[in-house]
Amino acid sequence: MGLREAVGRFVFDGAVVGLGGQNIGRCAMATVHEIIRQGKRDLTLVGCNLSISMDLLVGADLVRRCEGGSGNLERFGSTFCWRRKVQSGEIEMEDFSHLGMVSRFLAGEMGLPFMPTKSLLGSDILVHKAPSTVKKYEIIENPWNPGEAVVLLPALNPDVSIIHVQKSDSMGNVIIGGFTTHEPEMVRASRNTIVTCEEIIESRQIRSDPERTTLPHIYISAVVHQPWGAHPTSTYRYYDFDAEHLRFYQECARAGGEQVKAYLDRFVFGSESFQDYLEKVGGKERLLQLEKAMKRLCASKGENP
Amino acid sequence: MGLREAVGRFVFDGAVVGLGGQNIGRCAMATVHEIIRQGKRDLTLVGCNLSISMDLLVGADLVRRCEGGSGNLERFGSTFCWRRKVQSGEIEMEDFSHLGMVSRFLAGEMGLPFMPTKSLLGSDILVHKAPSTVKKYEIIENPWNPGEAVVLLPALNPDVSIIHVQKSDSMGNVIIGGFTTHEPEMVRASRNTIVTCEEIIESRQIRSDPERTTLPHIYISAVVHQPWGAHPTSTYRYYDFDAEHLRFYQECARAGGEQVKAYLDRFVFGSESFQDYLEKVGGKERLLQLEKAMKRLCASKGENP
Amino acid sequence: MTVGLTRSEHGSYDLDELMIIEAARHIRNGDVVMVGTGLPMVATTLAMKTHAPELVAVIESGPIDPIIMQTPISVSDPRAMHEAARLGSLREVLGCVLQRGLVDIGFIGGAQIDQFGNINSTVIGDYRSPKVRLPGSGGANDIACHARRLLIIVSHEKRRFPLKCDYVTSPGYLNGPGARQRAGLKVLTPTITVVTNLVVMETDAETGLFCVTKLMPGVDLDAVYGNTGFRPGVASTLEEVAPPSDRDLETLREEVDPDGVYVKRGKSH
Amino acid sequence: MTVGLTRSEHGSYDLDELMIIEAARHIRNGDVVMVGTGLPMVATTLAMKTHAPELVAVIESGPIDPIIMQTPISVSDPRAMHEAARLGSLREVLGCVLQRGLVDIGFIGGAQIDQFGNINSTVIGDYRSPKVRLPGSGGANDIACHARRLLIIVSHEKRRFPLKCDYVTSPGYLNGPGARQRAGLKVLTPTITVVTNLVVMETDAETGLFCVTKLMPGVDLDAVYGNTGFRPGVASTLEEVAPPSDRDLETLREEVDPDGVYVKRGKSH
Repeated sequence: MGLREAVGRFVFDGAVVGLGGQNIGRCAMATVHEIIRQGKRDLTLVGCNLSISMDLLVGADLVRRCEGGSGNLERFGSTFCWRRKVQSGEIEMEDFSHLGMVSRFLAGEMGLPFMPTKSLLGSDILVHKAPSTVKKYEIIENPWNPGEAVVLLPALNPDVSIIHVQKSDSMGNVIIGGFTTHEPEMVRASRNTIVTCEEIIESRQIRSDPERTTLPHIYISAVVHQPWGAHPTSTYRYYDFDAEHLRFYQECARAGGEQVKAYLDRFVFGSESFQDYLEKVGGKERLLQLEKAMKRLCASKGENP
Repeated sequence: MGLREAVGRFVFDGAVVGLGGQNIGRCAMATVHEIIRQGKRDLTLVGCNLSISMDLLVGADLVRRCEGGSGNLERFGSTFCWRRKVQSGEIEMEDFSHLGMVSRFLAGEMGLPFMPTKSLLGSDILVHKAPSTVKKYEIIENPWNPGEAVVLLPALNPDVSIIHVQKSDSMGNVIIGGFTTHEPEMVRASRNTIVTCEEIIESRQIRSDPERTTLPHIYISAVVHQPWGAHPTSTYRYYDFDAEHLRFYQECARAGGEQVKAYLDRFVFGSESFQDYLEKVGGKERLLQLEKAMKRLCASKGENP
Repeated sequence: MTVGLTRSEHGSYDLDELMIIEAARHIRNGDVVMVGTGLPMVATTLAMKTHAPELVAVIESGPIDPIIMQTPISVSDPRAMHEAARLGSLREVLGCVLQRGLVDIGFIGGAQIDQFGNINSTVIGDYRSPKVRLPGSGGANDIACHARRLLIIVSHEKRRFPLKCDYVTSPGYLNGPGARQRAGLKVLTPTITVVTNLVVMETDAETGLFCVTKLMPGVDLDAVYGNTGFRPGVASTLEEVAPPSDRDLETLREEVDPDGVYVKRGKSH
Repeated sequence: MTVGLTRSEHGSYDLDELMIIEAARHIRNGDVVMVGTGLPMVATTLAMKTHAPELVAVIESGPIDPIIMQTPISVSDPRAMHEAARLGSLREVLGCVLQRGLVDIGFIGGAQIDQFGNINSTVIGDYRSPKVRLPGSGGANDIACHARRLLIIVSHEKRRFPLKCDYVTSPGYLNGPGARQRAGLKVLTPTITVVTNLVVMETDAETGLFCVTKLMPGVDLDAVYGNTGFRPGVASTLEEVAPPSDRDLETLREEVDPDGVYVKRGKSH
């Protein structure tokens, strides 16, 4: 299945979309581009740290609501499209903490209606909620320690999650390298998951070392081979983030309006595929620099390839 | 730290002891022998499937209570010492399901007071409880679906867990091969954990492939190099279970009384260390057969070593 | 080798063999199958090697989608782990697959099965002072709560089929229609199928009671009634269990259980 | 290289450098340190390379005990992952380490810090129609709830220290003594330490209010009062922040932040 077909089949208007990656690492950018090209709208985006993948979808006016722990690109600044539209009230943001969000995915993956947490207590995260939220949380008393408050958070089961990973076989047995953030819980909680990957490996390789598999195929709806699919964010052991392009995107996003439109026109709508986009951001030469930068980082630490 | 010191330091009379392994795989038998030699008593044993490690401790009269999902050795039969003493009321058993138990460890490892589950509802597991249990569970209504019952189970944080694994470095960065059962949750929930392992590997090896680490050192109190430490149960990729010795143990356990005492005298009290025991059960020759049996199984499937 | 078996020749296979083969038929290709050891593993392995090569076995100790070559004797047997797609944890299997609602069919067993498909694997007699203490739930309660279809393979003996279990370890329809919903269970009307050496019985989703749907060759309803502690209903379309194919018998005897550890053999073998 | 610094020579280092160095001193060898990026990562890396080689850093995206060679710019930066003891998940770090109660010291930051050590990183102005929407909690709320000690490194500006936060993202002592317990938090009296370029302030466990414990060289209390929106108490043993050692300054400048990305340099460099 190609990315076009996968997005066509599993992402729909109004869907709750789980975003993999975090900050400047392993955001599923190729799939985000395809969602924008297909104009899937009224999306609710969920994740822990919502980063450039979220901001681009918000910039393309496809988002109604976000639920997450944070929106930012750390040292590269805010997620500016998101910030602007939250400030203007054009989109709503439902705030949790990162542990709160992963707890909600944990409930979702375990088939439970809610998950307790001891975070959030006493904070304004429990005081305020987004306009369309019906019931953000419940506080109950710990039955084993009367008088002690415990927060319950509702399970979150995305309609579809999108993640970019290092390796998968064609069945969808996925290997994530480096940090996995909230992805294992989010994916197992999702009704469908679209995976893009740097490499398709043989199932034989998966089955000869099954402890290594991060997510088995039963959770995966589509696997698409898309090298560099996280650009301009990094993929651990494959390539570093592209600071230059990130800065360029941030300039556009901060300016907003025409500049965001121009970015989208040039890089997303103006590209037939993610391959086209990669050519536009510098092609082979630029990509090899990013690859080298990562290899250098890994080699200097004597890491396995 | 040797096993003698580790058990002396972390296992105490009245302790709640988490048992790793399951059925005929990776039971921490070397540590169990040492606990018996040191006569730590009034133990509460917890785990999912409680198997020969539990039965031997019960046979040695060191156990007051068990909490688990099952007591048996599958095709090798019941855990006979346990069965006899539960029937006579000499020890108490608090019954949960396996998911119930791992949910309790999950609460424990997450620093939560309880964990919801949708198992157990309607069953007699919620009707009956062991005499000394104060509050086995609570049923609440799902705040997001009024009228729907959800079970809450109390967190379980063992005083000390004992596991036998394939590899660890000397800091306690542990690699478990094959199934991990309830061990990740149980160990992370425990105040202390004693690890015995087939191989001590270099920390460099751990740190060059950190996705492989099952449990990082922050959860581990003591690591002891003890090859064959799970005998007569199996250690995946190292040696198969010893059906002959298991059958012999089961005969003694089924007979009870003098025969259990004789087993303990000969194999546990009569051994200075687990090395002595290994000599008694057949020494190098027997062990190499078990190793060969496992290698044959792995090789036939083209597995990585 | 057994060739051209017909109804009248069923002496050439044993009903214990047909019981396994009939159970295996309930597994559909592509099903996610929650399986323990013993006869369920034999039936699952047989299905995998015959009509359901794409079934996904999940085993509670952690293996997801292993390729089972030879029947393992334990859920912690290395034989249950080979060439898995993932070797994980009990939480992943019982939590993120089973309780998550992804299991199509789960096997359970027990010492007592009552008219509502409730199962006891905990105690015979009183819980506090049991006559016989049995192993307990293991994952059985979880499977009975969360799998959409339940499959029980058991030798047909009267004491195994009491009107009411001494202790309900694993919920069937509890005390009747609507009881699962009232209890809070998520799967409201599981299909519970018992395959014995006499009969195939299935719970009726409306009454929660067992109905005989098929009889083993040569077995009549009286034999079932005489060996069952409750009176099961009878399906309007009562059938006879189809005899085993050559391939089923051969695969069972030569690949799945070559040493005859689990299944009694028919005479012709 | 800077040699033989004394109080009067503190022009040869910058107070921004001393702020980092002083913060690093609060990390003890062996501490489990929950750290994000930016200045906290700089201070942690410095501590690791000087007096606390056995500190165990945990980073919310999944790394446990990485060896940090060069300051990473993001929690998802590969530079935050190298030679970790374990590369895991957010749940493992925020759930099984932090909420589990294993973190000795956690860093947080925010746009506003009030007199009770509450922190705002969510909005300036009204939540529903914010003047400025900030990133939100991230893991900060979790850290503030569960770490035994909290460390905040921040440039001292009056607007950062209001009497009351516009929005409490991360709980300090909330509205005063006992409030954390009433709210249900598990850590009742965390030590909250703010290190700025003017001052070190620490919450008093009895009142929940900040007290000045140390002043930066050349800074007096009036400078603190003038730049703080609330009036902190003063510790009975008010000290001056010790000047940096040669080793601290060298390590910071040459190994931790060699490109001067994070920390302003003193003149002598």
